[in-house]
Amino acid sequence: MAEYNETEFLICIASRLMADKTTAFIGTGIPMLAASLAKKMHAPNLVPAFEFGGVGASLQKLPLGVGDSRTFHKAVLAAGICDMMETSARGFIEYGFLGGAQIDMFGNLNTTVIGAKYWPPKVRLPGSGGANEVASFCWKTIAIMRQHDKRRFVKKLDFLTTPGYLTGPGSREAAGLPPNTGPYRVVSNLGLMGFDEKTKQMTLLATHPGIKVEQVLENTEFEMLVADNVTENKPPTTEELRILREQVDPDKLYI
Amino acid sequence: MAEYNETEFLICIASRLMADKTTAFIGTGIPMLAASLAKKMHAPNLVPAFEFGGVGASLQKLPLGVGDSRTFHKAVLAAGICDMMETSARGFIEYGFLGGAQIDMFGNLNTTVIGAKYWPPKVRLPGSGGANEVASFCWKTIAIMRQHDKRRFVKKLDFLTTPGYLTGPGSREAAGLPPNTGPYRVVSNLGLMGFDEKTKQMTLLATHPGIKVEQVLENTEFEMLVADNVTENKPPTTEELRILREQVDPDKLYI
Amino acid sequence: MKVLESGVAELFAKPDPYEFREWVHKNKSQAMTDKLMTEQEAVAKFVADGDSLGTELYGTVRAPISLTREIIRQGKKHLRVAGQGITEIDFLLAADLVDTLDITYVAWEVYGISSILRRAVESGRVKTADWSNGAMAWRFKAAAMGVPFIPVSSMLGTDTFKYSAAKMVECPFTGQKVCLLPALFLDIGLIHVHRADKYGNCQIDGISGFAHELSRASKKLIVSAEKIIDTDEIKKYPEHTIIPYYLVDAVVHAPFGSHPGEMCYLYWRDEEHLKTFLEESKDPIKTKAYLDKYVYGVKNQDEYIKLIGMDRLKKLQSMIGGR
Amino acid sequence: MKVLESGVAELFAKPDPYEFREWVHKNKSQAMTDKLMTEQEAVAKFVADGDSLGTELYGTVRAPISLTREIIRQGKKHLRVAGQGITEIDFLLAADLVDTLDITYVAWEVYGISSILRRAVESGRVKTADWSNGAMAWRFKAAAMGVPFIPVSSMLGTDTFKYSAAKMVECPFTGQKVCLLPALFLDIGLIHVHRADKYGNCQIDGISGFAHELSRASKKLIVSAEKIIDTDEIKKYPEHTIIPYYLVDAVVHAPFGSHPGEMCYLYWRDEEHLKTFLEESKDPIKTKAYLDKYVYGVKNQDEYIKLIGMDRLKKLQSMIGGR
Repeated sequence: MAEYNETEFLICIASRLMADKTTAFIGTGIPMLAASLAKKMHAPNLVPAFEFGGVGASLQKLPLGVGDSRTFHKAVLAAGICDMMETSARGFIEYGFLGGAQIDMFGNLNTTVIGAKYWPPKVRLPGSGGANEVASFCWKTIAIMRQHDKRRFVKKLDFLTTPGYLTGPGSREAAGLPPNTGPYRVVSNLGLMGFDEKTKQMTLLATHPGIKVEQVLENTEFEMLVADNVTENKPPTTEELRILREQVDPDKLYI
Repeated sequence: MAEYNETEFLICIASRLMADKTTAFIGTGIPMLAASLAKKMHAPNLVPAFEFGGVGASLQKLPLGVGDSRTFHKAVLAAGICDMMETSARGFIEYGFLGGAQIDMFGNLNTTVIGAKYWPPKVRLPGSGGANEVASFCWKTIAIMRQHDKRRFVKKLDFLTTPGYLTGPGSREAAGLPPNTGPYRVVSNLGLMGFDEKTKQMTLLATHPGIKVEQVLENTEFEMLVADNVTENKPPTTEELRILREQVDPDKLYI
Repeated sequence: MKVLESGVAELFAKPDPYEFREWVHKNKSQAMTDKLMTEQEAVAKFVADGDSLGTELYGTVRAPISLTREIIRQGKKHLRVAGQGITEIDFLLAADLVDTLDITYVAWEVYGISSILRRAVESGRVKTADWSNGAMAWRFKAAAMGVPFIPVSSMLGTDTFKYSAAKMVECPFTGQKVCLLPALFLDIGLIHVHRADKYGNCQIDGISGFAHELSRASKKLIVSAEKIIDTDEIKKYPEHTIIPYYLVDAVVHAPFGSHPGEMCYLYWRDEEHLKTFLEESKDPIKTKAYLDKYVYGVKNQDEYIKLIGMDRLKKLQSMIGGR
Repeated sequence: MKVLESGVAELFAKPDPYEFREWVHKNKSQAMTDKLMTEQEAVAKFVADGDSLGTELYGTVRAPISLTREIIRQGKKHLRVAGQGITEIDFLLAADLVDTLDITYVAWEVYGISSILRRAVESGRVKTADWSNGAMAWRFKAAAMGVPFIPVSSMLGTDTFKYSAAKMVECPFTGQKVCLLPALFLDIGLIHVHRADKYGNCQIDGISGFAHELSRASKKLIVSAEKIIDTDEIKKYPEHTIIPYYLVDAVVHAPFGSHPGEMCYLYWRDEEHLKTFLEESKDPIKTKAYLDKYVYGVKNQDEYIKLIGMDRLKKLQSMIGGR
């Protein structure tokens, strides 16, 4: 079996979550690599959408930002941010990818400030970016958390930047968000999580090779549910790694 | 003095109202001919704007509708209706031209129904079209009424399609319309009217050659004010008529 | 921010973006699939009796009239029509397929009022709600934005407002009175474009009217195109795509699809044909005869083109202005 | 339709379309006049201390950074900054010219958080209000539409809403809760484009970001352009004009005006330069040294180009992708 690093594995797991012939809002970093890998593996007709206007880019070369020229190279559309956000508001974007400094049991995310005070804050993070639109409008959102620990998988966010299931079942709808949307998966360096259909709580679905269920729970501050049948994620295949390294990111910008 | 018909005279009067280096919302018919004539006479840098997207067209050939290809021939912009209406909402369009089946003393217009009942109506007219945006947003609107009589210059409109000064001073602002806007001139086959600064009532400013003040008043159902110094409109000049007939509408589509 | 005034008209379509989202998600594919079909297939498959229907553009400009003729041939009825497409609306009213009309302006510009509209509305056959041109475009824009309404400062103080289904509120930020226009989500939209690929990616030359807005406000969308182009051409200039494939359900190749209207840079409008139609439209029997000849009497756009004759169409091509 | 909830942040700019209209009418000409000038003239004439300022686009893409450098050289201060132009915001914060920030996202995407932002905000020097990317674009869109607010279904249920200046109401048509975003009218907008004529008619290749919205939301607008073209070229393809002349106050010819950012189809971004800047930006003294060298140390864009060197710029040109 080929050796691989954590980032490569995260990319492969995220990539496998992307279905062919669907649209996905792609953010900078791992989602870009995952989308590019997916298009070259099982999902050649995946349609990447970038928030500043590109839809259906070839992803032959890896974009460095959500607005750069590679996000609309050989695309079918190069529009603007309003059109993209509104397209997602109208229900045309299936998947959305998110990240954050903190995530809670309902999949809510913090990318704004660390510490109890909003201003002046202890640590000022980037802000929402497009995450609110992605999380409000895409049908299924997938959060990617590179570091699974108690400071990041927290009981209470310092700031709720981006909506997951808010305070639990029915609360998205009560807040006015569109029905039948919300967090779908969380990928971390320890495992793959979903959300319980009834309680909307984060639920461990699969661990990475060599990782025990207990390890995931110990590194999570909130009470993580565990699926009846926790499986093990398959490690990257030789083919995935080859394409990732040779075609997706040959310049080693990310991996 | 050259002979001319009423339509030609109306066009000349409307044309003279158009200032050089300003923007004007141009509707089908007389405003198009007037704008075209103005560009060839005293206002070469008049910028015609058409509600479906064209701005700055050459008007070398006369458009037949507010969206046809002549409304954006050699134009600086060919956009869409929302951009145009919003441009006027933001205060970028100086003049607007309107017409109607009925007008009242405050310059309100009816182009919707004739008769007391909205539905089913005695006579169904075209509807507002873009007139509401023109009359709400342009700084100065000019109404063109081809037939000046008591059925058209009425005490009470059957339907208030398009706002003039509504019920008098301050009522536009009270209704929520932008300040410092409203009817500026009315051109009819009998004369040229403005609006009293204080009372916002329609006021006779000038009569056409051979028309007496009394004739205008007799053909107006409401009480028309009369300016202290009613002048006589100058008939079309030979040059105006030549350009109008030879260059503006050589195919005699309108005149 | 309470409602200060409400227009009295009925809302002929529900301004609910969430219902729209759910419908789109259930019924439309996100995949790029070949959607080329005949006008008969497109209309049979995607237009239903009772649909709310909108067309783009205005007057005789870039009119999806070949599709409209097919709707008439197939007798789709009880339509709730919105939009500003004068030629299409006049035709649908003439064929008595319309129940309700969100009207902004139906008339023939320089040629004056529509006799067909007068008969349809004055007889009480067709119910109306009145709006301005801007308002209708903004209602499509609200739908395109995925929101239930849009505020504007138009229609205030008028009977147009009163006989619309708009509402007036006080802006909670400025205290200004503003008019709220309900979003207009269409069941079916029709747009005629210059070029499309088989997936439905479309390009338009000249003014864009409200193609952006109407295409995004429609649950189902049929585009007809003067020319079908390769997707590589689309991908070369992705900034020229005004309607992306995922909005589109059917692509119909329709040369001269706007005749007797015009298509900028391609052909000028058929003045003679229009004048004849307008003259005949004054009389119900002659109107029927017009439809019999030019709509019911032909099977499709190909036959229509033959009926009009390539000589005449070539002349219209020669009359159109260049850039 | 009463207000159910209000964000606690201050509105750093007044969302009043009628004040905007009056200003525009009094201060801007509707005539096509030659507006070509140097960056020094444009900034001196049109940027004032205390202005609300917005820039387009995002990250390092089509960034009006040559104009931003000139603003820093002229020391325009107490700016109230909005928008998503990361390079420009980082530069202005580094030069300590910013009082308030309507923030959506300031970070260097793949390279992570901004040290300059952290120092500026954590020290309490710069006040913030938080919004999402969509919200900020929609706020410009509301301004562009000439309305005081726009409803959206984003930011609901979050602290982002709470620390914004948005409001939540119940939709009077559907009963849905919606978030109302106040329009953001800017005193001064900066946009870098591919081509402009001397009057200010502009064309952009590739994605349009929020150029349409920001240009229309700005009382004063400076555009910088890679290339100045003849008005005949504009008139040949009027559908490609994204910013018409009447919005524009100054046109500045600025080749490589987005460097170290990219310009699609013209030059790729300067990865090496950016990495160095980001490394240096971690330290206040080194940040100052960077500004000393690349901003204060050059008089204008010509000198900046010389400093960077044409060899390097030609290499960036060779690295950009085609169509």
